[in-house]
Amino acid sequence: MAELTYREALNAAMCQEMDRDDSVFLMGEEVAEYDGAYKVSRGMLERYGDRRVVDSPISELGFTGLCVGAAMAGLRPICEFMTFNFSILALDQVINSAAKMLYMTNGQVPVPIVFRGPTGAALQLSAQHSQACETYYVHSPGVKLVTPATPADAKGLLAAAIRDDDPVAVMEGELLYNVRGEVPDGEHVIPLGVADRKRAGNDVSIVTHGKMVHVALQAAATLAREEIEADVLDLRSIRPLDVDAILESVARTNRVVYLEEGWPFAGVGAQIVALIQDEAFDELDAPVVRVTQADVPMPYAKNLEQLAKPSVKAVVDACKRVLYL
Amino acid sequence: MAELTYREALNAAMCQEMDRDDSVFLMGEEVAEYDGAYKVSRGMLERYGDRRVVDSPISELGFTGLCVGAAMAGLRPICEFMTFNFSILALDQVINSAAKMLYMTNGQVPVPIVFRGPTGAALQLSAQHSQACETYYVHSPGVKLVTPATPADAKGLLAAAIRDDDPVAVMEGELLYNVRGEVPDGEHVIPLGVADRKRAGNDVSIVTHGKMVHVALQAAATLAREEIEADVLDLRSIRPLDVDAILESVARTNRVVYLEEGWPFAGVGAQIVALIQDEAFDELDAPVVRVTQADVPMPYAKNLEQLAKPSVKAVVDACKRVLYL
Amino acid sequence: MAQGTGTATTRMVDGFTRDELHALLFDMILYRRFEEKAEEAYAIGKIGGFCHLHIGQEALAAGSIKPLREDDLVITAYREHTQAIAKGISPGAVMAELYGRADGCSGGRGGSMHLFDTTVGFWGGHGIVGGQIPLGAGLAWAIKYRGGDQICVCFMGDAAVNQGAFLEALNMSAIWHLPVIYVVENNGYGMGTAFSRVSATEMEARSGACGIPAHTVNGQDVVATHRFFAELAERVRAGAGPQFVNAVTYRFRGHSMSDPVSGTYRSKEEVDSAVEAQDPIKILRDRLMDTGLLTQEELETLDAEARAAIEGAAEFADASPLPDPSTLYDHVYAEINEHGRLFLDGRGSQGGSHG
Amino acid sequence: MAQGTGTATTRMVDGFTRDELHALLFDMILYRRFEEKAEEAYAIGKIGGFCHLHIGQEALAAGSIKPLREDDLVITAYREHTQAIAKGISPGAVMAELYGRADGCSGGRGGSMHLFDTTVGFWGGHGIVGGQIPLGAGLAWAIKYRGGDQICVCFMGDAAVNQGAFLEALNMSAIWHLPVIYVVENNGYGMGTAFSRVSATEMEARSGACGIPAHTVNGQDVVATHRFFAELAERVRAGAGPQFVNAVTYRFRGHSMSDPVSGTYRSKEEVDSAVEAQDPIKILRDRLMDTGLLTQEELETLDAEARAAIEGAAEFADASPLPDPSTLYDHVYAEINEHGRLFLDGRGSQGGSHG
Ligand SMILES: Cc1ncc(C[n+]2csc(CCOP(=O)(O)OP(=O)(O)O)c2C)c(N)n1
Ligand SMILES: Cc1ncc(C[n+]2csc(CCOP(=O)(O)OP(=O)(O)O)c2C)c(N)n1
Ligand SMILES: [Mg+2]
Ligand SMILES: [Mg+2]
Repeated sequence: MAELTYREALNAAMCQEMDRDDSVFLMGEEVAEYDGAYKVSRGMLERYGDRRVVDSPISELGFTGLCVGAAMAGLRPICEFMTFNFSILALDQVINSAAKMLYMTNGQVPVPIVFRGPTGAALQLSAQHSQACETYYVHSPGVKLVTPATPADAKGLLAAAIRDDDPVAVMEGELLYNVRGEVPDGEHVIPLGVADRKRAGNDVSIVTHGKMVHVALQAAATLAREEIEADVLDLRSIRPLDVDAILESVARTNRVVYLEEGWPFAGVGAQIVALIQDEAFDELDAPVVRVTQADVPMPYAKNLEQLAKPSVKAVVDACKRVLYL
Repeated sequence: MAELTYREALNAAMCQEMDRDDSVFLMGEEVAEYDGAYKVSRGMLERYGDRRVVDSPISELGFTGLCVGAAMAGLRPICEFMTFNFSILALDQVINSAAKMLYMTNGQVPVPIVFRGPTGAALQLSAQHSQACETYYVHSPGVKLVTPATPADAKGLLAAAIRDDDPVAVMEGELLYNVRGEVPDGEHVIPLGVADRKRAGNDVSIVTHGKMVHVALQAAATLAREEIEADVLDLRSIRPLDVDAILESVARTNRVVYLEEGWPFAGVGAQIVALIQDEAFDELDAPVVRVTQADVPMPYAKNLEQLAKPSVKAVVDACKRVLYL
Repeated sequence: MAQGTGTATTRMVDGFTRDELHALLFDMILYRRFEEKAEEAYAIGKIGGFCHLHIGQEALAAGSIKPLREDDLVITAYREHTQAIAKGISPGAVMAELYGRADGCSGGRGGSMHLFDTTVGFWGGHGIVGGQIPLGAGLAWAIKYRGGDQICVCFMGDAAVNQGAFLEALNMSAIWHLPVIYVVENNGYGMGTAFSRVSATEMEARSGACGIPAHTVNGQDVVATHRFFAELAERVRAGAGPQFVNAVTYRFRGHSMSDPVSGTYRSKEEVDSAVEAQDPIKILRDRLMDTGLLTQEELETLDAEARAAIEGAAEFADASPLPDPSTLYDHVYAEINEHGRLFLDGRGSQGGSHG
Repeated sequence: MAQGTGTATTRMVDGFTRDELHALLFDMILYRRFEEKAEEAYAIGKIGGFCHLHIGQEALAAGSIKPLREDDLVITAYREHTQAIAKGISPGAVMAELYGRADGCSGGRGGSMHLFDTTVGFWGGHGIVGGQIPLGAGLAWAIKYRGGDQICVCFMGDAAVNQGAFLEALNMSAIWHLPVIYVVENNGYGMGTAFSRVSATEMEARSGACGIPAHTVNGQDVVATHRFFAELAERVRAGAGPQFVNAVTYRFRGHSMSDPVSGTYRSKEEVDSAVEAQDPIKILRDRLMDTGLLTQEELETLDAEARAAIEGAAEFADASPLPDPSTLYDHVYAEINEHGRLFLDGRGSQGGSHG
């Protein structure tokens, strides 16, 4: 075990996979000469050369389609979006090419591609740069989605995503890149579809994903001071979805809060709520409550931005609400 | 009242609004010389000339952005997508420009634009041409969405959408264009945000939208033969959402099926379920069950396509499931 | 290939032998008969959905694809039946796909717009106008990445050059010097819209912004087209970098089955005169007959063979079963996931199920 | 405007009077002082998020925007502080926006990348590279639709020309002959990527595919730039149709506040020599001093005035309150809806609430 930043862990995962498989390459804006807009690919150009670490023009639709085409031909591209905000320009190639290709071709053409980069808000980046993009990737069958919250998960899930034969979106967080944590040395791969209980408790379940895991843990710590023990379940993988882990937690606590940084309308949380009420209807002692970004475009002003983001307090309040406290 | 097709009703709404307001114009692929790919704009070029009825190149991102820009400047464009499938190419302009503009400008720049065209599957058009796009439009605040199911609603909702000062997506159905129905003569405008009970019943609520209204009505007819009376609530407007109407129906029947033609994961239905379980938790005698497209890209083969689409039988079965029959 | 005619026994036209010319004529007739059969099958409901015929444009399928190697890659849009056959998919597998049958080249899942057989280098069949252009760049990228000597030919319609994907893909192809030929099948119309109404320049000017050489070829002359592509393919194979070909052609039928042949956007006269003067099959036939390289009898034999092959294809399609309903969830995902649920529809395959 | 110098009292440079030249110099100094102040305020946390400075490129803001009419429209990307000021937004309202305050020109909601004041014809401030290009075409469309005689000037960075939106918008502008000038602020780099590394051709070649005339202007020479745009604006106003301007310039600072001025992608020598030889303020200052049109004392007065104005702007921003938290849900939607719920977050404004 070494202590790494989340950024270093992502870098380690890419290097781990590029070392073992020549068909893996990295393409995106600023990934090579500049070492990545957020320095995630630091040193990779030097290590792998410009055949495998490639600066693209600002042409999201084009380089995404190019990467999808390369994946169709059997390469394993890591397609970096400087942030997923910009990938909305590329969504046609994600949905209409990557997601549907295997099916349309009756299994002839797998698309082993990884889309990665930060999703969601950082600090005061305003409406066009602060959007959580999970829903756009998870709505269509054919794409998988993981959202690592810790350095160890970042390494293990990104490695698994690169090895997976399907398109996998790996959504990171700009505000996570500097987070430090223990990361297993050597080969580290976490299978997709396995949630992780980041904290154990039997009073209420906080189910969440991505950088909100940290907000959930803070809320749990606050609640613990009032002797409320929260189970914090980090889904890690949104599709495939670890339904068993969700149901297990619900069965123990009978009360659930879903926390996510994105918008509520048809968000990931809506899907999880629909699933829980369907499959654990009789286990629920209270409605599942969602804590999300305010249903507004992200404002720039610091005070408004803070109001718009899901807060520790909102999570604590939601937990109390489902506990009828 | 005259009997019109859904297609004619849309045409009537556009003409009604273009007659009263010179700032309304229609742009899209094939809308002018060709009278519309589905002949929705038949005769409009002749009637309004090529200043107001404009054939665009196949440049979805570009002409959508152009229409958004024109709307920023105060015009009221009707931006037709030949089908909403192709609008995925334009989503950046929908979400990052149209939806967020008013907010980013602190209310200075409204974007009174209408996006319209068919959504969802027709017959055997295969994966890339058979996608229900509601989720992509409704996830982000700043856009409104209506889904007329009948000719009368088509006229009234499209007219309201054109008059609305916000971006409104009007999602139609290729398989609806030939549907006939009574349409009020003269000025006809249906306010956004008002659901319509298309059939009354007290045993189970089938909540739905768009072309699935017709499937719901068929299911209700089938159920009626077994003396089960279904309430069929057509949301008509997905955002704004007529929450009162939903809750009223739930309070009467205590059992709900959500029917939609799109995919389940983070679909509109997921949102409605989350809302119902939150606001009518104690009214529910059974979990809300969703009936959706199979969670697969739409296959071409007739038999597979039929299997993939939500069927009358699936709705009937779902109703029985929530009735514990 | 050198131009010129040989002696009586080895008589050649523009460097092609009699057998080669007969083969090209046969190919085009085969494509024509295929499309006519598809038209017929559509009319009686055996084929559904959108169906875009290539009638009038057959010289391009033969002339641009036949010169390629089997391991070269072709990717295209949705008007691709004859291109698929030209690259080596059997007419039966194509017809079965149009019929939505299990033996179709895409297992009945893709239909007319999504024909695939990667074992013969045919990479679809794409329905989003312009969507295949970056994909084609990606296929070429993979060739170069692996140091292969194949090339990729990426077709598109004239209307596709107004999509942003065109600029983005061509620019990247140029900066990375990819082994790809972009071919515009310039039939003058995107659905009901004449190219000149929606494009600010001539087609030849379109690739210049990306520094890609433009070529124009008469797409109704299969001999000229074949010679041109044979030479260009070898140049690209040798490292010439991306190329752009404006292949001028004409569509004899409507855009799709629901579209009238002529009407609001082009006159009956225009179509009639093209059918009269621009039919690629007639052009080659007349030329061969005029130069004594084809007899009426030979022509009839070729046509009979083509008809028989297409009848066989239709029978094959008819005999093929519908896809097995139990396969509905197959091939959504390539990988089993034992841990989490991939399908969230509460029916069909659940939990660990997979494609 | 005619070139040449006049007599001692009416001395002109390239057709500009002494007062006009002083005004241009003042504008550029004002912009420079504004950006320096923003830099300072960012360092102490008064400004957050991304902040892209225009230092080095000021001649373009003055030279291309000052010749416009107030009712002409300007739309641009995210490096737009000085452009906003040039078009008529007060430095105070811009600074307050950067501070995220209620008196900012976008009410504190937009921040550095989203400055707006449509009353003076400034239409933002857009953060998606290339996103403003179709919007600019749309503004021009609206002018033409209404038969107005305004024009739209749409700025973009050099990297934006590789976005598909560029092709799509330029092509439409040409076919519909829109009154728009597209201006590339060609500072040679998109973030850390030199234009030549990601673009297959020179900038001048980019608009040709859409049949739009290309012009190149030295964007460090405010006099030349001003003269050029004054003339071009009138031509477009008179119906010349869309134009494309490659304005060559250089960015003296890093891409944004977190980016070093030089480093991996450009050398310190390159930057130093540009700052030395290409500073638009120095260029004009030296020229005026050399021709006797500016004294050291006058220069100091201009600078003092600019500094005072910017200090005033910063004070205004400092004094402005944060946006009222109760306005969080305002302006998401323009229209009240009495019937249905617009916000689905279970908090804040519910039901009939609106923006
Ligand atoms: C992105 C997108 N927009 C619109 C359509 C609908 N559409 C299908 S084909 C077509 C015309 C294309 O014309 P062209 O590229 O010239 O090819 P041709 O049909 O002439 O072979 C259109 C508009 C589509 N499939 N995809
Ligand atoms: C679609 C999109 N992709 C990427 C980014 C991130 N980004 C912001 S600015 C920039 C560089 C743009 O360079 P250029 O257009 O030359 O403008 P300059 O910064 O030099 O003024 C990039 C890559 C973005 N904002 N939008
Ligand atoms: Mg065409
Ligand atoms: Mg630049």
